[in-house]
Amino acid sequence: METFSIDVRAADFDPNAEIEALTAHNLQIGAVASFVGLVRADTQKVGADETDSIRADSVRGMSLEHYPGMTEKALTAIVDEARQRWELLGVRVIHRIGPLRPGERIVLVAVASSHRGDAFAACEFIMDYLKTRAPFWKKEATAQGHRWVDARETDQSAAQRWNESSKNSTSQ
Amino acid sequence: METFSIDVRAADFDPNAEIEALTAHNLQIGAVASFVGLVRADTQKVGADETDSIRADSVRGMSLEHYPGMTEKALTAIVDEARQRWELLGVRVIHRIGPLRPGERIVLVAVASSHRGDAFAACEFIMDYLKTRAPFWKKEATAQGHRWVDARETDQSAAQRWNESSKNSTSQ
Amino acid sequence: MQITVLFFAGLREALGHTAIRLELPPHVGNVGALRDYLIAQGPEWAALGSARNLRAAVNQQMAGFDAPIEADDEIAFFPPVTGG
Amino acid sequence: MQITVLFFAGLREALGHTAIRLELPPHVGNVGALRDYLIAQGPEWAALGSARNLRAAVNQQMAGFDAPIEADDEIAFFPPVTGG
Repeated sequence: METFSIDVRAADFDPNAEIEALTAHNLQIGAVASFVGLVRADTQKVGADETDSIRADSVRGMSLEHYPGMTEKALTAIVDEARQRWELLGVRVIHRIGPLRPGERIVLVAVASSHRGDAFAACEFIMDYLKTRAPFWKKEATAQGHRWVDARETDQSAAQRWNESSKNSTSQ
Repeated sequence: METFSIDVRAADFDPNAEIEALTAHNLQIGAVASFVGLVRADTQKVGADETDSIRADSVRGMSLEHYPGMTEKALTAIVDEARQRWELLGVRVIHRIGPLRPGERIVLVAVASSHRGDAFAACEFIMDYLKTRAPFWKKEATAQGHRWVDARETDQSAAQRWNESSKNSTSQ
Repeated sequence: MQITVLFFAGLREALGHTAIRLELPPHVGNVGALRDYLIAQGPEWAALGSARNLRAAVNQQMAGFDAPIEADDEIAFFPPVTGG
Repeated sequence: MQITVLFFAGLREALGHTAIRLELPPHVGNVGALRDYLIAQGPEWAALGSARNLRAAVNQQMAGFDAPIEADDEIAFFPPVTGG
Protein backbone atom coordinates (compact mmCIF):
# COMPACT_ATOMS: atom_id res chain seq x y z
CA MET A 1 0.00 0.00 0.00
CA GLU A 2 1.35 3.41 -0.93
CA THR A 3 1.03 6.02 1.76
CA PHE A 4 1.60 9.71 1.35
CA SER A 5 0.80 11.75 4.42
CA ILE A 6 1.75 14.86 6.33
CA ASP A 7 1.27 15.82 9.96
CA VAL A 8 1.73 19.15 11.75
CA ARG A 9 1.69 18.74 15.50
CA ALA A 10 3.25 19.57 18.85
CA ALA A 11 4.03 15.98 19.82
CA ASP A 12 7.36 14.32 19.15
CA PHE A 13 7.57 11.46 16.66
CA ASP A 14 9.29 8.09 16.46
CA PRO A 15 11.25 7.95 13.18
CA ASN A 16 11.39 4.14 13.25
CA ALA A 17 7.67 3.70 13.67
CA GLU A 18 6.99 6.20 10.89
CA ILE A 19 9.40 4.49 8.51
CA GLU A 20 8.09 1.04 9.33
CA ALA A 21 4.51 2.16 8.69
CA LEU A 22 5.70 3.53 5.36
CA THR A 23 7.38 0.31 4.25
CA ALA A 24 5.03 -2.26 5.75
CA HIS A 25 3.54 -4.76 3.30
CA ASN A 26 5.20 -3.23 0.25
CA LEU A 27 7.97 -5.49 -0.98
CA GLN A 28 8.67 -3.24 -3.95
CA ILE A 29 10.35 -0.75 -1.63
CA GLY A 30 14.12 -1.06 -1.79
CA ALA A 31 15.15 2.34 -0.49
CA VAL A 32 14.10 4.67 2.30
CA ALA A 33 15.81 8.04 2.54
CA SER A 34 14.95 10.07 5.58
CA PHE A 35 15.85 13.34 7.19
CA VAL A 36 15.46 14.44 10.78
CA GLY A 37 16.01 18.09 11.73
CA LEU A 38 17.02 18.87 15.32
CA VAL A 39 17.13 22.04 17.40
CA ARG A 40 20.77 23.08 17.62
CA ALA A 41 22.04 24.79 20.76
CA ASP A 42 24.13 27.19 18.76
CA THR A 43 25.48 27.83 15.31
CA GLN A 44 28.80 29.37 16.30
CA LYS A 45 31.61 28.58 18.71
CA VAL A 46 33.26 31.08 21.07
CA GLY A 47 36.51 31.26 19.15
CA ALA A 48 38.38 29.45 16.48
CA ASP A 49 39.36 26.70 18.86
CA GLU A 50 37.75 23.31 18.83
CA THR A 51 36.38 23.29 22.33
CA ASP A 52 32.76 22.53 22.92
CA SER A 53 32.13 25.71 24.85
CA ILE A 54 29.25 27.61 23.34
CA ARG A 55 28.41 31.28 23.15
CA ALA A 56 26.72 33.13 25.96
CA ASP A 57 23.80 33.84 23.64
CA SER A 58 23.40 30.21 22.69
CA VAL A 59 19.92 28.96 22.07
CA ARG A 60 18.11 27.73 25.16
CA GLY A 61 14.94 26.85 23.37
CA MET A 62 12.81 27.58 20.40
CA SER A 63 9.18 28.09 19.55
CA LEU A 64 7.63 27.30 16.19
CA GLU A 65 4.70 29.34 14.90
CA HIS A 66 2.80 28.36 11.79
CA TYR A 67 -0.18 29.30 9.64
CA PRO A 68 -2.82 26.65 10.34
CA GLY A 69 -4.56 25.56 7.18
CA MET A 70 -1.97 26.94 4.83
CA THR A 71 0.76 24.79 6.37
CA GLU A 72 -1.05 21.58 5.52
CA LYS A 73 -1.87 22.81 2.01
CA ALA A 74 1.73 23.82 1.39
CA LEU A 75 3.17 20.52 2.61
CA THR A 76 0.67 18.50 0.60
CA ALA A 77 1.50 20.49 -2.53
CA ILE A 78 5.23 19.90 -1.99
CA VAL A 79 4.71 16.14 -1.61
CA ASP A 80 2.49 16.10 -4.71
CA GLU A 81 5.18 17.86 -6.72
CA ALA A 82 7.78 15.35 -5.53
CA ARG A 83 5.51 12.51 -6.67
CA GLN A 84 5.30 14.07 -10.12
CA ARG A 85 9.07 14.36 -10.37
CA TRP A 86 10.12 10.94 -9.04
CA GLU A 87 8.83 7.37 -8.75
CA LEU A 88 7.83 7.20 -5.10
CA LEU A 89 6.11 4.48 -3.09
CA GLY A 90 5.51 6.46 0.10
CA VAL A 91 6.19 9.78 1.79
CA ARG A 92 5.77 10.83 5.40
CA VAL A 93 6.30 14.42 6.54
CA ILE A 94 5.95 15.48 10.17
CA HIS A 95 6.65 19.01 11.37
CA ARG A 96 6.38 20.00 15.00
CA ILE A 97 5.06 23.32 16.29
CA GLY A 98 5.19 25.05 19.66
CA PRO A 99 8.06 25.10 22.16
CA LEU A 100 11.10 22.87 21.59
CA ARG A 101 14.35 22.41 23.51
CA PRO A 102 17.87 21.99 22.07
CA GLY A 103 18.39 18.47 20.80
CA GLU A 104 14.69 17.90 20.16
CA ARG A 105 13.42 16.72 16.79
CA ILE A 106 11.70 19.38 14.65
CA VAL A 107 10.96 17.71 11.35
CA LEU A 108 10.89 14.31 9.67
CA VAL A 109 10.84 13.65 5.95
CA ALA A 110 10.87 9.97 4.99
CA VAL A 111 10.64 8.83 1.37
CA ALA A 112 10.25 5.25 0.15
CA SER A 113 11.01 4.15 -3.39
CA SER A 114 12.22 1.16 -5.34
CA HIS A 115 15.60 2.81 -5.96
CA ARG A 116 17.77 5.04 -3.86
CA GLY A 117 18.24 7.78 -6.45
CA ASP A 118 14.58 8.71 -6.38
CA ALA A 119 14.36 8.41 -2.59
CA PHE A 120 17.38 10.65 -1.97
CA ALA A 121 16.38 13.30 -4.51
CA ALA A 122 12.76 13.50 -3.35
CA CYS A 123 13.75 13.65 0.33
CA GLU A 124 16.14 16.54 -0.25
CA PHE A 125 13.68 18.27 -2.59
CA ILE A 126 10.90 18.11 0.01
CA MET A 127 13.20 19.54 2.69
CA ASP A 128 14.40 22.34 0.41
CA TYR A 129 10.85 23.29 -0.56
CA LEU A 130 9.56 22.96 3.00
CA LYS A 131 12.28 25.37 4.14
CA THR A 132 11.21 28.02 1.65
CA ARG A 133 7.49 27.43 1.04
CA ALA A 134 5.87 26.06 4.17
CA PRO A 135 4.64 28.78 6.56
CA PHE A 136 6.63 28.06 9.72
CA TRP A 137 8.57 30.64 11.72
CA LYS A 138 11.16 29.96 14.40
CA LYS A 139 11.68 32.14 17.45
CA GLU A 140 14.76 31.41 19.54
CA ALA A 141 15.09 31.93 23.27
CA THR A 142 18.54 33.02 24.45
CA ALA A 143 19.93 34.51 27.65
CA GLN A 144 19.48 37.93 26.00
CA GLY A 145 15.82 37.33 25.23
CA HIS A 146 13.85 36.17 22.24
CA ARG A 147 14.65 36.66 18.56
CA TRP A 148 12.96 35.63 15.35
CA VAL A 149 15.25 33.53 13.19
CA ASP A 150 16.25 35.15 9.90
CA ALA A 151 15.67 33.30 6.66
CA ARG A 152 18.90 32.08 5.07
CA GLU A 153 19.94 32.88 1.55
CA THR A 154 21.40 29.38 1.23
CA ASP A 155 17.92 27.92 1.71
CA GLN A 156 16.65 29.99 -1.20
CA SER A 157 19.44 28.82 -3.48
CA ALA A 158 18.99 25.20 -2.35
CA ALA A 159 15.33 25.36 -3.41
CA GLN A 160 16.17 27.23 -6.60
CA ARG A 161 18.42 24.52 -8.00
CA TRP A 162 15.47 22.13 -8.40
CA ASN A 163 14.13 24.43 -11.09
CA GLU A 164 17.43 24.49 -12.93
CA SER A 165 18.43 20.85 -12.87
CA SER A 166 14.84 19.61 -13.00
CA LYS A 167 14.91 15.91 -13.84
CA ASN A 168 18.62 15.68 -14.56
CA SER A 169 19.41 14.59 -11.04
CA THR A 170 17.28 11.47 -11.39
CA SER A 171 20.12 9.26 -12.45
CA GLN A 172 18.23 6.10 -11.60
CA MET B 1 31.18 13.59 20.94
CA GLU B 2 31.74 12.86 17.27
CA THR B 3 31.34 9.25 16.27
CA PHE B 4 32.32 7.72 12.99
CA SER B 5 31.90 3.98 12.85
CA ILE B 6 31.12 1.10 10.55
CA ASP B 7 29.81 -2.37 11.24
CA VAL B 8 29.53 -5.44 9.00
CA ARG B 9 27.38 -8.11 10.54
CA ALA B 10 24.61 -10.65 10.10
CA ALA B 11 22.30 -9.18 12.76
CA ASP B 12 19.56 -6.69 11.99
CA PHE B 13 19.87 -3.12 13.28
CA ASP B 14 17.55 -0.56 14.87
CA PRO B 15 17.80 2.67 12.84
CA ASN B 16 16.45 4.77 15.73
CA ALA B 17 18.93 3.47 18.24
CA GLU B 18 21.78 4.05 15.79
CA ILE B 19 20.69 7.60 15.03
CA GLU B 20 20.15 8.44 18.67
CA ALA B 21 23.60 7.15 19.56
CA LEU B 22 24.98 9.35 16.79
CA THR B 23 23.27 12.52 18.00
CA ALA B 24 23.43 12.01 21.76
CA HIS B 25 25.11 14.80 23.69
CA ASN B 26 26.01 16.84 20.65
CA LEU B 27 23.82 19.93 20.47
CA GLN B 28 25.65 21.20 17.39
CA ILE B 29 23.88 18.59 15.28
CA GLY B 30 20.96 20.10 13.40
CA ALA B 31 20.53 17.56 10.62
CA VAL B 32 20.54 13.79 10.30
CA ALA B 33 20.17 12.29 6.85
CA SER B 34 19.82 8.55 6.73
CA PHE B 35 19.29 5.80 4.25
CA VAL B 36 17.97 2.29 4.75
CA GLY B 37 18.19 -0.26 1.96
CA LEU B 38 15.70 -3.13 1.93
CA VAL B 39 15.48 -6.45 0.11
CA ARG B 40 12.89 -6.02 -2.63
CA ALA B 41 10.74 -8.98 -3.64
CA ASP B 42 10.96 -8.05 -7.27
CA THR B 43 11.84 -5.25 -9.59
CA GLN B 44 9.23 -5.93 -12.26
CA LYS B 45 5.52 -6.54 -12.34
CA VAL B 46 3.79 -9.23 -14.40
CA GLY B 47 2.31 -6.89 -16.94
CA ALA B 48 1.69 -3.23 -17.46
CA ASP B 49 -1.23 -3.29 -15.08
CA GLU B 50 -1.02 -1.88 -11.60
CA THR B 51 -1.84 -5.02 -9.68
CA ASP B 52 0.45 -6.18 -6.95
CA SER B 53 0.95 -9.60 -8.43
CA ILE B 54 4.62 -10.37 -8.81
CA ARG B 55 6.57 -12.47 -11.24
CA ALA B 56 6.97 -16.19 -10.85
CA ASP B 57 10.71 -15.69 -10.61
CA SER B 58 10.37 -13.04 -7.94
CA VAL B 59 13.01 -12.96 -5.25
CA ARG B 60 12.31 -15.27 -2.32
CA GLY B 61 15.44 -14.37 -0.49
CA MET B 62 18.96 -13.19 -0.83
CA SER B 63 22.39 -13.97 0.48
CA LEU B 64 25.17 -11.43 0.87
CA GLU B 65 28.79 -12.51 0.49
CA HIS B 66 31.65 -10.17 1.31
CA TYR B 67 35.44 -10.00 1.54
CA PRO B 68 36.24 -9.93 5.25
CA GLY B 69 38.96 -7.45 6.04
CA MET B 70 38.71 -5.55 2.79
CA THR B 71 35.06 -4.71 3.45
CA GLU B 72 35.89 -2.87 6.65
CA LYS B 73 38.85 -1.08 5.03
CA ALA B 74 36.75 0.00 2.07
CA LEU B 75 33.88 1.32 4.21
CA THR B 76 36.27 3.17 6.50
CA ALA B 77 37.99 4.76 3.51
CA ILE B 78 34.64 5.87 2.09
CA VAL B 79 33.63 7.48 5.38
CA ASP B 80 37.02 9.18 5.64
CA GLU B 81 36.63 10.62 2.17
CA ALA B 82 33.16 11.93 3.05
CA ARG B 83 34.62 13.63 6.13
CA GLN B 84 37.18 15.36 3.94
CA ARG B 85 34.51 16.62 1.57
CA TRP B 86 31.88 17.82 4.05
CA GLU B 87 31.57 19.13 7.60
CA LEU B 88 30.28 16.09 9.44
CA LEU B 89 29.60 15.46 13.13
CA GLY B 90 28.95 11.73 12.95
CA VAL B 91 28.56 8.82 10.55
CA ARG B 92 27.23 5.33 11.14
CA VAL B 93 27.35 2.65 8.44
CA ILE B 94 25.96 -0.84 8.99
CA HIS B 95 25.90 -3.49 6.27
CA ARG B 96 24.45 -6.91 6.82
CA ILE B 97 25.81 -10.17 5.41
CA GLY B 98 24.43 -13.67 5.09
CA PRO B 99 20.85 -14.71 4.25
CA LEU B 100 18.10 -12.06 4.11
CA ARG B 101 14.39 -12.25 3.30
CA PRO B 102 12.33 -9.79 1.23
CA GLY B 103 11.49 -6.70 3.26
CA GLU B 104 14.51 -7.07 5.52
CA ARG B 105 16.98 -4.24 6.05
CA ILE B 106 20.32 -4.61 4.26
CA VAL B 107 22.18 -1.38 4.89
CA LEU B 108 22.06 1.76 7.01
CA VAL B 109 23.94 4.98 6.35
CA ALA B 110 23.26 7.76 8.87
CA VAL B 111 25.07 11.10 8.71
CA ALA B 112 24.90 13.89 11.30
CA SER B 113 25.91 17.46 10.58
CA SER B 114 25.09 21.02 11.59
CA HIS B 115 23.35 21.66 8.27
CA ARG B 116 21.23 19.51 6.03
CA GLY B 117 23.18 20.16 2.84
CA ASP B 118 26.27 18.42 4.17
CA ALA B 119 24.24 15.59 5.72
CA PHE B 120 22.30 14.85 2.52
CA ALA B 121 25.32 15.03 0.23
CA ALA B 122 27.53 12.87 2.45
CA CYS B 123 24.79 10.25 2.95
CA GLU B 124 24.20 9.87 -0.77
CA PHE B 125 27.94 9.95 -1.51
CA ILE B 126 28.59 7.14 0.98
CA MET B 127 25.80 5.02 -0.53
CA ASP B 128 27.04 5.63 -4.08
CA TYR B 129 30.61 4.72 -3.17
CA LEU B 130 29.53 1.74 -1.06
CA LYS B 131 27.59 0.41 -4.06
CA THR B 132 30.64 0.53 -6.32
CA ARG B 133 33.65 0.13 -3.99
CA ALA B 134 32.73 -2.05 -1.04
CA PRO B 135 33.23 -5.79 -1.70
CA PHE B 136 29.74 -7.19 -1.24
CA TRP B 137 27.97 -9.52 -3.65
CA LYS B 138 24.28 -10.39 -3.68
CA LYS B 139 22.90 -13.77 -4.66
CA GLU B 140 19.16 -14.01 -5.13
CA ALA B 141 17.03 -17.07 -4.51
CA THR B 142 14.07 -17.50 -6.86
CA ALA B 143 11.73 -20.35 -7.72
CA GLN B 144 14.06 -21.07 -10.66
CA GLY B 145 17.13 -21.30 -8.46
CA HIS B 146 19.92 -18.99 -7.43
CA ARG B 147 21.46 -16.16 -9.44
CA TRP B 148 24.20 -13.65 -8.74
CA VAL B 149 22.94 -10.10 -9.06
CA ASP B 150 24.48 -8.12 -11.91
CA ALA B 151 26.14 -4.79 -11.20
CA ARG B 152 24.12 -1.86 -12.56
CA GLU B 153 25.52 0.76 -14.87
CA THR B 154 23.45 3.40 -13.08
CA ASP B 155 25.40 2.71 -9.89
CA GLN B 156 28.64 3.41 -11.72
CA SER B 157 27.38 6.69 -13.09
CA ALA B 158 25.94 7.66 -9.69
CA ALA B 159 29.38 7.22 -8.14
CA GLN B 160 31.09 8.92 -11.05
CA ARG B 161 29.27 12.22 -10.66
CA TRP B 162 31.00 12.89 -7.31
CA ASN B 163 34.25 13.28 -9.21
CA GLU B 164 32.73 15.72 -11.64
CA SER B 165 30.73 18.00 -9.37
CA SER B 166 33.19 17.68 -6.49
CA LYS B 167 32.37 20.34 -3.92
CA ASN B 168 29.82 22.20 -6.04
CA SER B 169 26.92 20.36 -4.51
CA THR B 170 27.73 21.64 -1.05
CA SER B 171 25.51 24.65 -1.28
CA GLN B 172 25.46 25.12 2.47
CA MET C 1 -15.87 44.24 -0.04
CA GLN C 2 -14.99 42.36 3.14
CA ILE C 3 -11.72 40.52 3.51
CA THR C 4 -9.71 38.96 6.32
CA VAL C 5 -6.06 39.87 6.82
CA LEU C 6 -3.72 37.73 8.93
CA PHE C 7 -0.25 38.51 10.26
CA PHE C 8 2.41 36.10 11.46
CA ALA C 9 5.65 35.87 13.42
CA GLY C 10 7.68 39.05 13.94
CA LEU C 11 5.25 41.10 11.86
CA ARG C 12 2.34 39.96 14.01
CA GLU C 13 4.22 41.00 17.15
CA ALA C 14 5.22 44.37 15.69
CA LEU C 15 1.65 45.18 14.61
CA GLY C 16 -0.05 43.73 17.65
CA HIS C 17 -2.65 42.03 15.46
CA THR C 18 -3.19 38.39 14.64
CA ALA C 19 -6.08 39.01 12.27
CA ILE C 20 -8.34 41.83 11.17
CA ARG C 21 -11.60 41.92 9.28
CA LEU C 22 -11.62 44.77 6.78
CA GLU C 23 -14.02 46.59 4.45
CA LEU C 24 -11.85 47.26 1.42
CA PRO C 25 -12.33 50.34 -0.82
CA PRO C 26 -12.90 49.42 -4.50
CA HIS C 27 -9.56 50.85 -5.64
CA VAL C 28 -7.58 48.37 -3.53
CA GLY C 29 -7.42 45.54 -6.05
CA ASN C 30 -4.31 43.53 -5.23
CA VAL C 31 -1.99 42.47 -2.43
CA GLY C 32 0.49 45.31 -2.91
CA ALA C 33 -2.30 47.89 -2.90
CA LEU C 34 -3.68 46.35 0.30
CA ARG C 35 -0.30 46.72 1.98
CA ASP C 36 -0.07 50.38 0.87
CA TYR C 37 -3.63 51.02 2.01
CA LEU C 38 -2.90 49.63 5.48
CA ILE C 39 0.35 51.62 5.81
CA ALA C 40 -1.62 54.77 4.94
CA GLN C 41 -3.99 54.14 7.85
CA GLY C 42 -1.46 55.47 10.35
CA PRO C 43 1.91 54.94 12.08
CA GLU C 44 0.69 51.82 13.89
CA TRP C 45 0.98 50.07 10.50
CA ALA C 46 4.56 51.19 9.84
CA ALA C 47 5.96 47.67 10.40
CA LEU C 48 4.26 46.61 7.15
CA GLY C 49 6.34 49.15 5.28
CA SER C 50 9.64 48.53 7.02
CA ALA C 51 9.49 44.73 6.91
CA ARG C 52 12.37 43.26 4.96
CA ASN C 53 11.29 40.77 2.29
CA LEU C 54 7.63 40.89 3.24
CA ARG C 55 5.79 37.81 1.92
CA ALA C 56 2.11 37.29 1.30
CA ALA C 57 -0.47 34.58 0.73
CA VAL C 58 -3.94 34.73 -0.78
CA ASN C 59 -6.35 32.08 0.43
CA GLN C 60 -3.48 30.10 1.95
CA GLN C 61 -1.38 30.04 -1.22
CA MET C 62 1.90 31.96 -1.56
CA ALA C 63 1.18 35.02 -3.73
CA GLY C 64 3.03 37.95 -5.25
CA PHE C 65 2.07 41.57 -4.60
CA ASP C 66 0.33 41.69 -7.96
CA ALA C 67 -2.10 38.92 -6.95
CA PRO C 68 -5.71 40.16 -7.19
CA ILE C 69 -8.00 40.31 -4.15
CA GLU C 70 -11.64 39.30 -4.24
CA ALA C 71 -14.46 39.49 -1.71
CA ASP C 72 -14.09 37.17 1.30
CA ASP C 73 -10.46 36.44 0.48
CA GLU C 74 -8.08 35.53 3.27
CA ILE C 75 -4.89 37.56 2.82
CA ALA C 76 -1.80 36.96 4.98
CA PHE C 77 1.39 38.96 5.44
CA PHE C 78 4.49 37.46 7.05
CA PRO C 79 8.30 37.41 7.02
CA PRO C 80 10.21 34.80 4.96
CA VAL C 81 9.51 31.36 6.38
CA THR C 82 12.08 29.64 8.62
CA GLY C 83 10.74 26.17 9.34
CA GLY C 84 12.40 22.81 8.92
CA MET D 1 57.68 -15.70 -4.50
CA GLN D 2 54.67 -16.85 -2.52
CA ILE D 3 51.33 -15.06 -2.78
CA THR D 4 47.73 -15.74 -1.78
CA VAL D 5 44.93 -15.45 -4.31
CA LEU D 6 41.28 -15.17 -3.28
CA PHE D 7 38.11 -15.52 -5.37
CA PHE D 8 34.62 -14.28 -4.57
CA ALA D 9 30.98 -14.64 -5.54
CA GLY D 10 30.15 -16.11 -8.96
CA LEU D 11 33.81 -16.40 -9.86
CA ARG D 12 34.52 -18.36 -6.68
CA GLU D 13 31.69 -20.76 -7.53
CA ALA D 14 32.81 -21.15 -11.16
CA LEU D 15 36.40 -21.91 -10.18
CA GLY D 16 35.58 -24.01 -7.14
CA HIS D 17 38.26 -22.22 -5.12
CA THR D 18 37.93 -19.76 -2.26
CA ALA D 19 41.68 -19.19 -1.90
CA ILE D 20 44.93 -20.62 -3.20
CA ARG D 21 48.53 -20.25 -2.08
CA LEU D 22 50.82 -19.87 -5.08
CA GLU D 23 54.55 -19.85 -5.92
CA LEU D 24 54.75 -17.17 -8.58
CA PRO D 25 57.34 -17.25 -11.42
CA PRO D 26 59.49 -14.09 -11.55
CA HIS D 27 58.00 -12.90 -14.85
CA VAL D 28 54.51 -12.56 -13.36
CA GLY D 29 54.84 -9.01 -12.05
CA ASN D 30 51.36 -7.55 -11.94
CA VAL D 31 47.69 -8.40 -11.51
CA GLY D 32 46.95 -8.77 -15.21
CA ALA D 33 49.93 -11.09 -15.67
CA LEU D 34 48.75 -13.16 -12.71
CA ARG D 35 45.32 -13.58 -14.31
CA ASP D 36 46.94 -14.63 -17.62
CA TYR D 37 49.27 -17.01 -15.79
CA LEU D 38 46.37 -18.72 -14.01
CA ILE D 39 44.32 -19.01 -17.22
CA ALA D 40 47.33 -20.68 -18.87
CA GLN D 41 47.34 -23.36 -16.16
CA GLY D 42 44.44 -25.20 -17.77
CA PRO D 43 40.74 -25.19 -18.66
CA GLU D 44 39.70 -25.29 -15.01
CA TRP D 45 40.74 -21.59 -14.88
CA ALA D 46 38.71 -20.56 -17.92
CA ALA D 47 36.20 -18.64 -15.79
CA LEU D 48 38.94 -16.08 -15.07
CA GLY D 49 39.18 -15.36 -18.77
CA SER D 50 35.48 -15.31 -19.54
CA ALA D 51 34.44 -13.19 -16.56
CA ARG D 52 32.80 -9.94 -17.64
CA ASN D 53 34.31 -6.87 -15.98
CA LEU D 54 36.66 -8.84 -13.76
CA ARG D 55 37.79 -6.75 -10.79
CA ALA D 56 40.82 -7.16 -8.56
CA ALA D 57 42.25 -6.07 -5.24
CA VAL D 58 45.81 -6.10 -3.93
CA ASN D 59 46.14 -6.37 -0.16
CA GLN D 60 42.46 -5.53 0.27
CA GLN D 61 42.55 -2.39 -1.85
CA MET D 62 40.84 -2.11 -5.23
CA ALA D 63 43.56 -2.33 -7.89
CA GLY D 64 43.91 -2.14 -11.65
CA PHE D 65 45.45 -4.92 -13.72
CA ASP D 66 48.69 -2.94 -13.92
CA ALA D 67 49.11 -3.00 -10.12
CA PRO D 68 52.43 -4.65 -9.18
CA ILE D 69 52.57 -7.82 -7.09
CA GLU D 70 55.10 -8.38 -4.33
CA ALA D 71 55.95 -11.34 -2.14
CA ASP D 72 53.29 -12.28 0.41
CA ASP D 73 50.70 -10.09 -1.26
CA GLU D 74 47.03 -10.98 -0.99
CA ILE D 75 45.47 -10.74 -4.45
CA ALA D 76 41.74 -11.08 -4.99
CA PHE D 77 39.64 -11.50 -8.15
CA PHE D 78 35.88 -10.92 -8.17
CA PRO D 79 32.94 -9.67 -10.22
CA PRO D 80 31.77 -6.04 -9.91
CA VAL D 81 30.41 -5.49 -6.42
CA THR D 82 26.65 -5.46 -5.79
CA GLY D 83 26.18 -4.53 -2.14
CA GLY D 84 24.04 -1.82 -0.62
